[in-house]
Amino acid sequence: MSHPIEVGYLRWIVLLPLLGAIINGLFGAHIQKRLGRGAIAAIACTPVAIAFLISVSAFFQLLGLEPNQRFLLDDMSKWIHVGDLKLNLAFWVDPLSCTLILVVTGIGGLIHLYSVGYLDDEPSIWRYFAYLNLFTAAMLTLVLGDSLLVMFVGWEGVGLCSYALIGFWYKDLNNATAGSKAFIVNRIGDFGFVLGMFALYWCLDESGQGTLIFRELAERVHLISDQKVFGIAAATFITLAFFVGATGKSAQIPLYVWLPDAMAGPTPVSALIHAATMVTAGVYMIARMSFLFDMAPDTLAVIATIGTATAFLAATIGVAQWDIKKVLAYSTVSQLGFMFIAMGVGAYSAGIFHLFTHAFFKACLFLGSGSIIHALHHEQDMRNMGGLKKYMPITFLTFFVSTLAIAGIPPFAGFFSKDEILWKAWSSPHGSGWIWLFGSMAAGFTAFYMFRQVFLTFFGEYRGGQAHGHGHADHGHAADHAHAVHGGHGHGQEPHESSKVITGPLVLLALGAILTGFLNVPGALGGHHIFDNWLAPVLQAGSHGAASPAHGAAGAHGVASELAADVEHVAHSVAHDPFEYILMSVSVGIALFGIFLAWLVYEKKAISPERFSEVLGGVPYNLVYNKYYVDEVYQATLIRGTLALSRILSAFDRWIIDGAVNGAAAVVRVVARVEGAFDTYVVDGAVNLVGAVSLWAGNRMRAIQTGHIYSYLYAIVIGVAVVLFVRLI
Amino acid sequence: MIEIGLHHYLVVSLIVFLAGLFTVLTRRNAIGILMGVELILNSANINYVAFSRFGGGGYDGQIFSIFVIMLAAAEAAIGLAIVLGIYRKFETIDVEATDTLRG
Amino acid sequence: MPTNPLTWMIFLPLLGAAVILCLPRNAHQLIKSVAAAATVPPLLMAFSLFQSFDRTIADMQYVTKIPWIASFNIEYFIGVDGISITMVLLTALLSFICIFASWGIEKAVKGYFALFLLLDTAMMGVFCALDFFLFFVFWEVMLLPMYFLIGIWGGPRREYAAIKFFLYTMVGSVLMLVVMLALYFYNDPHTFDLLELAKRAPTYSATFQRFAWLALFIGFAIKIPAFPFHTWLPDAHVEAPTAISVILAGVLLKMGTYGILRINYPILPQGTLEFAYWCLVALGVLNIVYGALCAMAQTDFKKLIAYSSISHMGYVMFGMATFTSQGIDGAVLQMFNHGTVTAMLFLLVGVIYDRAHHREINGFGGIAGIMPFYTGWTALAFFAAMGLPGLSAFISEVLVLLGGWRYYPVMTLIAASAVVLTAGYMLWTMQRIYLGAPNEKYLTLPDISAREVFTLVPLGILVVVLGVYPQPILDLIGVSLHKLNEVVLSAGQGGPLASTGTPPIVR
Amino acid sequence: MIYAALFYLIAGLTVFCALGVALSRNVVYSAFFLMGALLGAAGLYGFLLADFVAVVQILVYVGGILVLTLFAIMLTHQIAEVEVSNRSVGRLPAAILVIVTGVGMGLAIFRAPWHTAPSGEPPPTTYGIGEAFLGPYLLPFELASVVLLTALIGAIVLSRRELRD
Repeated sequence: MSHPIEVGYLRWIVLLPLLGAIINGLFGAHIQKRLGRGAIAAIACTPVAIAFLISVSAFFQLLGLEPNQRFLLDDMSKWIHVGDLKLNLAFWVDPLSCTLILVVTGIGGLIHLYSVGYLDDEPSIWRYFAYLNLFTAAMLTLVLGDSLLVMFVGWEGVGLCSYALIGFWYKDLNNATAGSKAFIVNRIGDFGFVLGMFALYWCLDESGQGTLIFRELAERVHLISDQKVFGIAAATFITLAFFVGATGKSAQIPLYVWLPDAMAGPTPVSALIHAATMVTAGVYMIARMSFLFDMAPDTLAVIATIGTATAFLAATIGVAQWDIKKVLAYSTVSQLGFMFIAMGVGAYSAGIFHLFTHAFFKACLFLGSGSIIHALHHEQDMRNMGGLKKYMPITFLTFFVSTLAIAGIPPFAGFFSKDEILWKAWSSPHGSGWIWLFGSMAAGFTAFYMFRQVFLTFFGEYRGGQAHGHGHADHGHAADHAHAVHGGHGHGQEPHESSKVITGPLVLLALGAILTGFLNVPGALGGHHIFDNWLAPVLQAGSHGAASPAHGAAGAHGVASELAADVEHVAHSVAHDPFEYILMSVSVGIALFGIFLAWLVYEKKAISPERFSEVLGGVPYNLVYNKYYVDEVYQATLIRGTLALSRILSAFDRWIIDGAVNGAAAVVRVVARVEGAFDTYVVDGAVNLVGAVSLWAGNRMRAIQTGHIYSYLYAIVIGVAVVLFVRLI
Repeated sequence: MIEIGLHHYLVVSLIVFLAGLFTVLTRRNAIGILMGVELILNSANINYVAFSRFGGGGYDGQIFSIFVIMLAAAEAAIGLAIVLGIYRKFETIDVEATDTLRG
Repeated sequence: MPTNPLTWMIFLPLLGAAVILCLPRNAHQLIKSVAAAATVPPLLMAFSLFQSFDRTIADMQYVTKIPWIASFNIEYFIGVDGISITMVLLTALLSFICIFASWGIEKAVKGYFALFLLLDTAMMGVFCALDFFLFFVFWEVMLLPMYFLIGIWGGPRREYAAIKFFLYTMVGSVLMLVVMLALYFYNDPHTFDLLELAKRAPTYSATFQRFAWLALFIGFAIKIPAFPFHTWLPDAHVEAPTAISVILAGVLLKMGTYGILRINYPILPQGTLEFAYWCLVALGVLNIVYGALCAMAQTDFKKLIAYSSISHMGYVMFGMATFTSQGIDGAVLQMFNHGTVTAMLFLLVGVIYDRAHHREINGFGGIAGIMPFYTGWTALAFFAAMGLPGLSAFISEVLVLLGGWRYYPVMTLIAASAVVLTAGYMLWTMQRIYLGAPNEKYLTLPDISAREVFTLVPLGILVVVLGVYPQPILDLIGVSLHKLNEVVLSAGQGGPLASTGTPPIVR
Repeated sequence: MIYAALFYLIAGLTVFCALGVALSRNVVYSAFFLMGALLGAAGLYGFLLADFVAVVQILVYVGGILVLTLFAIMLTHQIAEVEVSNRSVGRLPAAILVIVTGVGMGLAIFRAPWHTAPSGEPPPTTYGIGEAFLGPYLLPFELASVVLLTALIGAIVLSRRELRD
């Protein structure tokens, strides 16, 4: 890889949101009191907006470079220099990270804006925005970090912010618990991440080339090809460890359990963190190190399998949820599964593309559901909704568009990205028919439950009104304010469309859900793989990237022509398999069938849901309804087990170890006591006897001491006389 | 009449001593007791000087007697001061009344 | 007048103690002011020391060497190198802070502050001493004030805790004394000079090294405290007053690991290589995991922090035995970072204890809504203790684990799993005390006071700054530790481990 | 002959005065008897050719100690009470004891084989004593002066009224 171009402005992408977080975090309470909520919102939103602009300019700077030269570096300072380990605080931008920062700052900015409207009844909004800005900074660090350790800083940082934001309404202990759960599960993933990092470093160090900097890793990674760790190939071990990290962050089996619970956070948080950005970090990380994963086909197989299983199982769970956000949560897990399928079959750019489109439509869905929840005063149960289409037209329209996108209906974004993945799952050498089959079925389930949601929420009659109080109880903290702010909108009244601050981002995101798909229209449909080619310089290292584009600088100006020029060479390098069209139609067909079924059950009511579950059979339905009891199993085994172990060890500590110490002390004490008794009664007895005798004698003899001089004189004289006579006689 | 010899002096000294002893034993007046002590000291001095004269020992006996006189002076000064103190404290110098040191 | 700043740093507090002894018993304010004044100059000197310390050489700096008890060749020999400089800085800082943390002491104020300053002198002396005898003297002097500070100003079971602490440490001292004398008489001419003793390391027989190493190790392990010699710590912490807990965890525990680095490593390098795996790596990892699991089961807030200390000190033991630059630097950095982080934690426990008069974790709830600023500080300290990036402990723990992987991957695996446990008990505690609905009983608790914030601010700044930019400390310690590592590893070349090649011990 | 008569006279005076000290009912009388006894003793010293000691005896004892004693008597007793002040009790046991002791001592005097040297003419005593004090007895001499000083100070301290109270 060529030398990077040093630029000084990348740091501001990270530092500005961080600055916003610091200002709001330290002084937010005062600012809010003095200057009002508007100032807080401005302090929070402006840095993200500027960061977005900087990202865009970075994008254009990259675009102005040759594809192989697209690499900007901002080296801030030394960070950790110990021995051979030399890490700097440095940020870099290449096409891959550029895509991500655009998503993070762009969608992140929209969600910041949306939050202003959504949290208009939140008393300590400064805290919220401080967390949100901090999250943005951490996520950007994750994406921009030029070494694994800097990435890890962001990696853990987003986990922390996720914890803080899930537990934002901490006065309800359930929210706090959900936050802790998210953090701890993420930590299990982090554990894998660090192990992978250590193993990678020392494997390279064997040849004196230890490093954690991505661009050096890419050059030196071949050095580990014949090394072994714990008896398995080093590359396999390292990638598996990193994959553990990815499953934690990106909510894959078996570590996905935290994500549905994470819906306890405010809805914009769910949209930003638990749909668009943070959860995709695992995907990004694998793509970032695609050069390494390419060396470990075994790992890729594991990833594909896990991804497929996650996509399928989460989709089935989504079918039986009633909470509007839980449905979306499982849908997110499922979509992440698709991305991992892409990673697992080596179609990195397809995965990133799905990440990209998913960010738009899933954010839109979450924000739409947030709009509904906001309008219904924190009502989240879909059984209490219905008929909202006519009250909230904009929300409905955007939600519906995004639903079509996620269901994979052409020409919406999700169709292109998901279909690309399914096609690669079939056609890639790492893929297989099974992956395609389960993936398609998952897509069908997705279509079903998403439309189930649409029908339940927007169609039919409004079933709410009586249950408002219930909704309030869920978020007691906000209840007072809800009444104050929505003064003209009391109980029993009809819901109404949200404010422009909320609908604006919805519209923009929906536009994204429609349009982004066209960035990567597959060749089979006459497209140019613009997106694939944009990422090609980064992801080409493996065998599955597009063929290396070897062309001179395109003199053309403007994004479209520039991109088009890049693409030219590879667009049709893969021959069109007729099978691609068949698969495409089949998957669209499955999706349409899912939608039809949902329509039958929830709109036409030809089949009652109860009947439906009966048809499905009690056991599978219960299994799905209860999320396969995974949480319960974890609770019973891992958590209980750990706690029991900790109690046992603590008791061991208290009774055995400390007991041994105290026991030794007790033995010493017993010995001492025996000795003490001897001392008291024998030795001391003798001493005391002497004392007693002296005392007795003293008492007796004290009579002699009269205090009269003459009595002493008598004694003296008598004594002298006696001595005298004794001497004389 | 025999020559005045050592024994004469010793007898005088003995009588003075016994008188002093008797004084010390019978007086209840502190000053009286002190006077008895002075008599005893004088009898010792007579002995010293007599032994010095008849023992042929040069000046040693006389020097000792001078030391004794010196000590007697010191003793008298201290003793009388104490007596005065006792008198102030107890309003009497009767040694029977001053038995604070009784065991 | 002595010109060596170290001498001043050691004895100024003692001077302060003497002045306090001359003050009237009831002049509380004056006594406290004098105590504070006695800790300020050492702190300022520590700053200038930090500025002027030569980072490019591994030798001792600021050396003073004058005969003390000439007939036994005992010297007043002090100096600092990269290993001890951080500890000196930490001691100066924590002593200063703890004076203010003790501001609320009402019982026998005069005695308390006099003993505290005496303790300060002893601690500083231990870290500066380069004569084994001097080291031992300071080590023992430290015991006495500690015993009284726990035994008089402590909690309900203070006598038990104080005696336990005293006896445990005395056992260690006896072993150290034996080794000290053994080293003294083993060498001819007899000497207590640690540098001289290290120079003669190749002449010690293998058996001698083994016995001496183990005896010294047990002596130091009690102080660290390493499993299974750790049970004095929770008791001592629970009973000790806040400031003493801070000193205990912040400085005293470091003396164990410092002693190993200062004495065991250079003087008995072959013993070090031989026992590193079982005594340092295995016990260190056991400390990490065991401490974390025990912490999870505690219901006393302070006891929990005490066990977390045990866990975190495990990283130091593990790191120093990795024999990589990263690991050993990480270990010393962790000594410093643990000092600041755990000091914060104990100060924070003290804050809530002063208000609620109990430390039962399950007896709180929703404190965040009542004392928001206090909770903010606690969150910072908790996250630092969890090793979150951007905060100081992260750097040191990552370095230790990174270094550990080279020779002991399995152990690293086990040790790294503790990050999950640590997050578990920390967050669980956080949740039980601070989150949830506010406890009705404590609605009126006042938030953290300015004085308490004052004690926390320097630590908080250090935690954040060293988390973002650890290089100043790494520069400080790097050269000396590199040399020490080389010394130990090269001793393996001629010793029984010469044949094993690059990794000294892989089992 | 005159020499012997003079000796008996002085010795008798001394004995008489000593007995007077012992037996007198009045402490003032006792004091004056004491003076007589001391003068007698001084006379005896003269007989023994110890002229310096005799002079010291008169100066110190008669001029110093006795005057002191009289002062003490005056300070502690009003003149009116002089008659009853010199109480003396238990004379019988004291007399028995004194006689017994006297007998014992008398026996000792006459039984002991006293070493007597030929009594040559001694040189002038003042000169010799002065030599001895500044020669072999220098240290005791100086010590004696210290003792006297101490006694002086002690006496003053003891009799200071404010300290006693």
